[in-house]
Amino acid sequence: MSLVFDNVDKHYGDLQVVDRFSATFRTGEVVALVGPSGCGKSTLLHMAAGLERPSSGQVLCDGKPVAKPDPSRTLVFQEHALFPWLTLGDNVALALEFQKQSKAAARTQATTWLSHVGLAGFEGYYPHQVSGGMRQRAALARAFIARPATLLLDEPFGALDALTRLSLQDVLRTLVAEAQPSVLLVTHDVDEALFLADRVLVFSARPARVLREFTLPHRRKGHDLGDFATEKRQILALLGVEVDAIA
Amino acid sequence: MSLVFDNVDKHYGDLQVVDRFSATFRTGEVVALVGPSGCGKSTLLHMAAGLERPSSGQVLCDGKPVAKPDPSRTLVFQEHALFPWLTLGDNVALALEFQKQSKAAARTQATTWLSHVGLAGFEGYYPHQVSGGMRQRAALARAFIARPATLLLDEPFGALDALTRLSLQDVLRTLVAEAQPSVLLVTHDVDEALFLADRVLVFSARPARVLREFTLPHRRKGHDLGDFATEKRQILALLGVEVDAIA
Amino acid sequence: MSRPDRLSPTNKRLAAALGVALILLLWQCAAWVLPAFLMPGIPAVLQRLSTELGRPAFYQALGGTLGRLAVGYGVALAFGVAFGLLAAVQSFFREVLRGAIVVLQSIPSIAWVPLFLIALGFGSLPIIVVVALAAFFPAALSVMNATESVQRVHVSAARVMGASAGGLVRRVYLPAVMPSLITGAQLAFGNAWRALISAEMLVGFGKGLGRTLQYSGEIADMAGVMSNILVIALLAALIDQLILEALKHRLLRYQYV
Amino acid sequence: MSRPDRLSPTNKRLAAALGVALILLLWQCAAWVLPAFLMPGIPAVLQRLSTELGRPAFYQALGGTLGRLAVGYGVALAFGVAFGLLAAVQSFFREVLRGAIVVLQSIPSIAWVPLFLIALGFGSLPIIVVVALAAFFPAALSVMNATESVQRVHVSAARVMGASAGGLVRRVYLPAVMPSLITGAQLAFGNAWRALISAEMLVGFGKGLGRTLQYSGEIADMAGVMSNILVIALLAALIDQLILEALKHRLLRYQYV
Amino acid sequence: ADKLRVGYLRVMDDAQAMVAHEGKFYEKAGLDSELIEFKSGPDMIKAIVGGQVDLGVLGFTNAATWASKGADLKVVGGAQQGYHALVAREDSGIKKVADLKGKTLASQSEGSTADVVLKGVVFKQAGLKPDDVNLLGVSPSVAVQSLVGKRADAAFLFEPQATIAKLVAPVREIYEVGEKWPFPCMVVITSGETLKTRKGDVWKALDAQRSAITLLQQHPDQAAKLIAPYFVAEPTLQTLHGPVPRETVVSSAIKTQTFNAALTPQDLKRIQEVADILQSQGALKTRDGSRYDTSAIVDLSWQKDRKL
Ligand SMILES: Nc1ncnc2c1ncn2[C@@H]1O[C@H](COP(=O)(O)OP(=O)(O)OP(=O)(O)O)[C@@H](O)[C@H]1O
Ligand SMILES: Nc1ncnc2c1ncn2[C@@H]1O[C@H](COP(=O)(O)OP(=O)(O)OP(=O)(O)O)[C@@H](O)[C@H]1O
Ligand SMILES: [Mg+2]
Ligand SMILES: [Mg+2]
Repeated sequence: MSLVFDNVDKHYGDLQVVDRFSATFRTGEVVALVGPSGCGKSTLLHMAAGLERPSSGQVLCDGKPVAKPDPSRTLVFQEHALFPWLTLGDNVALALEFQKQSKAAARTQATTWLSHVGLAGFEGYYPHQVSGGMRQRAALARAFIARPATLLLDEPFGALDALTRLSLQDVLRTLVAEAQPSVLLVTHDVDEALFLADRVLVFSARPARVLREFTLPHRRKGHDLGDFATEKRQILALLGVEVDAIA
Repeated sequence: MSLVFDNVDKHYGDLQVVDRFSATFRTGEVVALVGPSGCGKSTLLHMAAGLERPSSGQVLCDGKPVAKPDPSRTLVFQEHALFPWLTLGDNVALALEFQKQSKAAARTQATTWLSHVGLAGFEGYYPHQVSGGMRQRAALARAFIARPATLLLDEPFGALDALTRLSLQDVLRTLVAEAQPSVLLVTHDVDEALFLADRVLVFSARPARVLREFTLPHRRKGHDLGDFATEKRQILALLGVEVDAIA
Repeated sequence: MSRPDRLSPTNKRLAAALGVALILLLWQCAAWVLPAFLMPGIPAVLQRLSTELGRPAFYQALGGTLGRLAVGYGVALAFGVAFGLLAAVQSFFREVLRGAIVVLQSIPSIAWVPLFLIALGFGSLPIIVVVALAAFFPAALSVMNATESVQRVHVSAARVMGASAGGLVRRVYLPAVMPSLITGAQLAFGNAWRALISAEMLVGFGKGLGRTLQYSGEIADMAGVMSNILVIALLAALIDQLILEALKHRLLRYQYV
Repeated sequence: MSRPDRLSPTNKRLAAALGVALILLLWQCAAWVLPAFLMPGIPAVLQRLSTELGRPAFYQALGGTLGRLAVGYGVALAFGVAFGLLAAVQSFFREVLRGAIVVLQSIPSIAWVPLFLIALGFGSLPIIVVVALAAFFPAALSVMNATESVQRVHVSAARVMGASAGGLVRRVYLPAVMPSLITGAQLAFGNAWRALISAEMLVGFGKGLGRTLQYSGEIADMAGVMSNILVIALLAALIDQLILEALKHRLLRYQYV
Repeated sequence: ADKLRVGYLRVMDDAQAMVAHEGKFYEKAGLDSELIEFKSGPDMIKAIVGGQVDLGVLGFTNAATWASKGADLKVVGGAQQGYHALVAREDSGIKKVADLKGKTLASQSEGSTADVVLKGVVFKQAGLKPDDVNLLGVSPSVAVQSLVGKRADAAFLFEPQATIAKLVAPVREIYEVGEKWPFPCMVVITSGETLKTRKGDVWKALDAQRSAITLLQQHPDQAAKLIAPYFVAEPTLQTLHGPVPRETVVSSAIKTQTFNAALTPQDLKRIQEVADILQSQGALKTRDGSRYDTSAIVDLSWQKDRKL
């Protein structure tokens, strides 16, 4: 599924958040969006999901304007998006129940997907009974179970500790490799962007404008990223982090 | 100020958290403690601070057993440790007021320290009015204002987004370079450990035991860490993260 | 890190029983000091209670009281939830309601009784209205405050998963406000109960525990007064602890595992 | 992302005023339907009120009521805070207190009045005890629950900074429980007020707004009844909204900036 | 002068206590009187037993029930013959007591003297059972208001509410207990302890009340001036026939009353009869189930000494 932003503007009252943004995301592509806090990245994702409307311009999905949320474009939130009153199994199954699938079928599939993300046997646990990393695994299962053509990930691992994040990046990469959705990934973590994406867009401060685009040659990367040291240095510089502060 | 753990055991009920841990931390040294979640790192720091007692063995500070908290050994918590009912200025000043300094003197110094960490002009803001990164800056100011000989940092940047964390690592490195305290830094982020520490201790899962110790030759490093790719790979492998998951 | 010490369920129940026992002791002390016709002791009252429990009049009074409670409390909850939800959507209406509640809530139920008697006529109706009014305020306020705090991310998540409007209300809004709703319902129950007994004491109509209490006081039957108070207190504690707490644990199961 | 719509302070005040106005309208409608003897209209009552405001008897009643309120409410708050803090430290005591409260709370204040008359004799004392009892429960419960939730990290942080025991209580525990304490104090005020007016209506002792209200009802002076109810409702709303809310904003300034 | 605390209820039956205070009769008898209002007879009993009140004017049924439980009470003098009127709305079609069947009657709280006499005497004579009538226990003023507001078909009232009801509502009196079955409703009660230690003061108070009764009987208008504010708030009462000064209302209410400072043998007989009714209703119990003897709580030494 291809996603096109055509000259999109977004204002909240007087606040301009997105400034004439145009971009094309191709089917099956994994694109990371990196930028300073508050620059408008989440807003872009919410417009792609159909949760917000552009103030002017259009978001097109396979050529048709996006008007409202659709399960074919699923959004994974930074945190807290599981329902605390449902077990992990019910949380994941709910995605199918909302699409009018039978409860029994939804349950069976939920169990399968939970085991895909390494949560076999945790169907009956409530979110507050498991660790943050396990919650985020369940959120991934809930996103993938409906087999969305497009996956919108809004800092999905932002609230996790560094080590847990690394292992979830591995899980996500495996899932993406299997299901081959188009992915838009918002992240603050340059390593994460370099590890997961085919392409990285670096944004300016608000209103969001693309400062530079990096196309990464291949997906076969390790967590140490020795190969991409130059890109990392360049991206951090664009984001204003003193790369060699004391050196 | 030197800190010695002498054959320290720690149990909570039946749960053994620390298993005969011995280590010496020299004056002015920056040591990072890295290990899986729940392995007992915070417990070690709390014993060093005097907030918890060892079940057996001793923690010695300059040769004297640690019995209770002392402002010369300050602890910085992962999050939420600022008092929400005080302004940033009052939060920082409180550290001096607790040591019987006059309110006026405490205020003046607080203002100075807030500007050291890049928060000039934010004295009158309450914690909830500023970003997570700014709160953590204020927490650093509060820790440094009492000029502690030893600084115990318990995942001080764990709750922050990746970019903010990078800039705070720079702030911390500058402060440490100036005040030269001994530092014990708990972190999940291997890059952070490699960037800040002279020595890295890698712990096993609970009960905490040292798996391996890395001594890093120098402190003049950039955030890309090209030089330490081997160490990073080795540490991640020790922690069980598949470094080249798909490769 | 370390958590405050928690009691085992047995110890908890023991402590609660001790709390009740302490009150009984206080009462018994008063009985020892005062003459028996002013303050009878516990044994005399328990004996009286067991006699009462064998009489049909007791069950008529109980039935009357519980019937009024059910109607008044039920109506209050229904209106409270409806108004609370409406207030959640319409913020101007919310403030109007808040303004009205602040003023009305300060009037004690026994001041309402004569007005409602005159306005609504005799019978159970004025009592039920007083009960409903007393229970309405906490119910409406708690739903109002709860709907304000339904997390937007939950609503967004459900919409992204393709939830219909009905699905959204049933699967997101309702479970999200449930904890506050139950707290409100418990507060409302306390208010309803106290208002009910007060109103029954003031209006000598129909059968009811409040009326029996009042009558016992009138004929100098202090054993009757105390056994009625005992029934009133225990009944409320039972309804609250057994029915409402059980409902809470059932509906909010996820918070207790 | 997007937040629920909020009203400006002016609109908020306007809405609250509208809420009060609605109640007055309802009242005036009742006055139009019923004969003046049963339900006087607003103008008649306002006129009566202005006469009352010129009489020393009104100020005596006001003084009596406020005096009892101050003593009863003050004692309840003091005991509530003390017991709540004690319960925070001693978890067995906490459950004992909870057990006692569950039982005692369900007894309406008008059932207490005759018992306290017997035990304490006539005078202001039984009224004050009823008021204190009514206000004690919410005050103690809220402090109890609040101290349970003082964050350990705040305590640890203060200790690491070298706080003394006194400093810990003054600079950490007290500000941490303050929000719940104030909520509890507001709940307690509502309870205290209703109990006070009820008790004054039942015990014909001393001067007080409740007694004046009861007296007006007894001599079929409905203008007096309504003007008293008006005074009672407005006074409570004023104390709650002006004094307690102002105190809250002062003490919890940090939450409102 | 000695401090004397007198308890009263805000009913015409207690007029002698109020007049004696307002007309300074207690003062003249050498007493420093304090008038304390009570909401109900039982409350006043508790105060008498507890020593917060020295004597009070209230229904003797209260004295009987409490004394049967062990309270140390003495009936030391008379006050008023039980005036209780049954008034019915003209549009209700109620002409006699038996017509009350199935109608709504506003009465007083269950267990009070009025309630006991209503059920035990009035209904019984008319062949009614208590369950035949929709009985509602409310305060007298609410009873009057519910007559006006057509919420009740009839009401069982004492003064001054009976007079007021006739003035403000289209009602007719269909029965009056004092005519058909006179009994000493209100009596002067004190505790045995007070009578023992302050007999002189109690007697002085009884003398003062006796003088007040003389004023009430001979100059009801003067007495009405003293006590009108106790019963009607506004200087004039809005009636069906235009405004009436409150003194007029109270004065005519006084005239309906039969006051007597002494208790006659006939009264003593009635006291025993009502106690028997109470016992049959289960409101009064003796420990061994034997008939309750009311002579034990009556002390007539004052009226014997004064030769009444
Ligand atoms: N006060 C306590 N009582 C009982 N168990 C405790 C207490 N404090 C900590 N523990 C347990 O001790 C173990 C180690 O805790 P600790 O917080 O030291 O781990 P950690 O290495 O800091 O973990 P993390 O990286 O998640 O912060 C955990 O299993 C924890 O549940
Ligand atoms: N519903 C809204 N109403 C008003 N302003 C909003 C709304 N949603 C977002 N904003 C503002 O728009 C700006 C961009 O918000 P957005 O959440 O898209 O940024 P972001 O790049 O995702 O930031 P972060 O990295 O911190 O998540 C912010 O200044 C935010 O305050
Ligand atoms: Mg965002
Ligand atoms: Mg830790």
